[in-house]
Amino acid sequence: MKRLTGLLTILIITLGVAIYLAQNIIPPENLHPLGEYYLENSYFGEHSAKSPEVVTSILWDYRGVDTLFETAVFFLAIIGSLTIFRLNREQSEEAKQGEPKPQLPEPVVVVTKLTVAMILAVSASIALHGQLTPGGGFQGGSALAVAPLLVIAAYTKYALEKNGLDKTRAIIIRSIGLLGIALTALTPLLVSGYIMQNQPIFPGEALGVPLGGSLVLYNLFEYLAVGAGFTAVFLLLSIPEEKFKKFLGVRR
Amino acid sequence: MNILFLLGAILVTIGGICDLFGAIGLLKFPNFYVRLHAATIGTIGGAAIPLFGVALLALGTNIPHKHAIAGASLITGIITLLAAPAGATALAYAAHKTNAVEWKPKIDHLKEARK
Amino acid sequence: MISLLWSITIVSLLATLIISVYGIVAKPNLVKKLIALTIFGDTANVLVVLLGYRVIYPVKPPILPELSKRALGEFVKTAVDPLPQALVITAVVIGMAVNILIAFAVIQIYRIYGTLDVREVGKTLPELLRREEA
Amino acid sequence: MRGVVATALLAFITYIIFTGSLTPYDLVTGVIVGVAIGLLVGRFLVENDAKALNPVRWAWGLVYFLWYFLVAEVKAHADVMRRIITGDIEPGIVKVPLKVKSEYARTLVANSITNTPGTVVVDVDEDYLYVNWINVTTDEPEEAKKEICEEFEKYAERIFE
Repeated sequence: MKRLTGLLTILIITLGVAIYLAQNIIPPENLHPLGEYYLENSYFGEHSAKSPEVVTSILWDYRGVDTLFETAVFFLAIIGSLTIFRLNREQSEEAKQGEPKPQLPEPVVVVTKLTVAMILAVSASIALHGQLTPGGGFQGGSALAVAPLLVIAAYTKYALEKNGLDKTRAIIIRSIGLLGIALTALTPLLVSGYIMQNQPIFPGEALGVPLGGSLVLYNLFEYLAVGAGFTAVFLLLSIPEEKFKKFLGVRR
Repeated sequence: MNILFLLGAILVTIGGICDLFGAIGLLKFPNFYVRLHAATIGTIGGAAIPLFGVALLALGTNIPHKHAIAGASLITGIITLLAAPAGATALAYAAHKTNAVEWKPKIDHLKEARK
Repeated sequence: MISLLWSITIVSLLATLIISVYGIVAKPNLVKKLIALTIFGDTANVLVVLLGYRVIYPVKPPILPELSKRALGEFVKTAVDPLPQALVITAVVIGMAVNILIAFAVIQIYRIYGTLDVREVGKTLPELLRREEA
Repeated sequence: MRGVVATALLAFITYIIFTGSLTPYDLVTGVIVGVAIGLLVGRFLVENDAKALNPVRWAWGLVYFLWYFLVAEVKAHADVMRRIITGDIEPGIVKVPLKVKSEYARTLVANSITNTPGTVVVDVDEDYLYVNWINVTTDEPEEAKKEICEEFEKYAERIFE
């Protein structure tokens, strides 16, 4: 009853404030000038990013340096998480010992196999069409990371490691992605003297669709990097609790 | 108003009705195992079928990128169709294995088989 | 009527912000604090996206429907502002990064202290330090 | 190299449908993505290439899909909706014998059973499915099979065996 009173009070106050404010608020109907500039220039115009998807062209071209450092923050966070769970060589060897045996009934396991193949295709489609439709490297990478997560849930993490995707490999793939992003950002510096300039070094159009210059490359590398980074995080999180307690020397 | 649009709208409406019944069932049924059946109504009738309906709706209109919208909802629907039963089976298996639910079934062959 | 709906949307989002700040401050459980923090971040993002919205009838996403100059004029008249959306994507990614880091820290705290209550953690810490000395 | 072609085909079809367009860019990237996925996960998905690429089985799959949605699902939904209103339930877990042996056929039967409201598969072992049934009318495995999954199994045999 006490909770209900609190909720009702909040609801009534919110409604009251809203009705009071409604007399003075005018809902926005026009664009801000900066937004209009981006809408006009993203594909046509002199300062074009050659991409019909305006959000992606702002993200990786007009405000590209912003996104570069955002990617840096994201990967620093993943490195920080890996450092918190740091294991030495023998411990990480021991964490890999285990039976790769599915714990769940057969239908779940078979469905997981099929879904993994479909999710990989869907995530690649999201990432590779970031310059045409909503989506892009980060979104695709998050979808990609679902596949190893499903495998961990259905088959245990040891199956993933036995088939070649362990933490070290995931970090290597992530580093390749980061290196690709950095190279794509720095290549124009050698040719024309701008950082993260996407025209005209990279092709603006190929195979019948606009590629958006460097946008497709950025999306591809970000896809790899995000997917592999999340996979490393999931692999660490799925180490059984007993093993970790043993490593930490916790008796409880 | 073409036939695809109409069919899609009907499927989405069916989805809404199924969701309503699923919600009522979740509230009304006595224990976890019986509630799972109501949840199935919510996932198949209430999620997969309206997703197919959205695909038909998108094909029936004239918006830009309509094939992308239709394809995305179709694939999402198929993945739902595959994943929903796996999730239900995993939940039921876990609940039965840990004996987490108190219920009085008419017969329980699995319990007899486990003994 | 439209301005009433608009103001209800904005005020309820602001109320959610205030409630989530209360959650971060008042709940002792670390996981609940993390949940409140997530709600705070997401609400702020929705608020920023709303800033770029246009309350007109045929309103379109900021994607060119076809690649011709003819469509551009119509597109600029109906599309929403893309800049807040691009900024929100940045904010979402950074929020996710922060969440991962905090979640790992919370898990490690639980493993070492055996509890998630910040008051208990504050009590156990001196004991652990003393045990090290002895 | 087992299973690469079939898995690549599955991934390619998924990719093209999800993308929703057929420009050369989509086709080229789709083939690359498909082959990559086939090489990565193909060996886990497919055991017999000739069976996976047999068009007759795919046609039976389509027929099954239509029949399942138009008949089985509608019947089961109506039945459980009626039970939600009347509250007329008698739950229990029954044992259902399973004839088909291949992994995919058993999964198809089990998933079809779970996807029709009123029946949820709880566990699977070598010869039996354990089905949580909303209204148990019989405790004889053979009779239960007649009511729950006989039709599904016929189709599963045609598609996957």
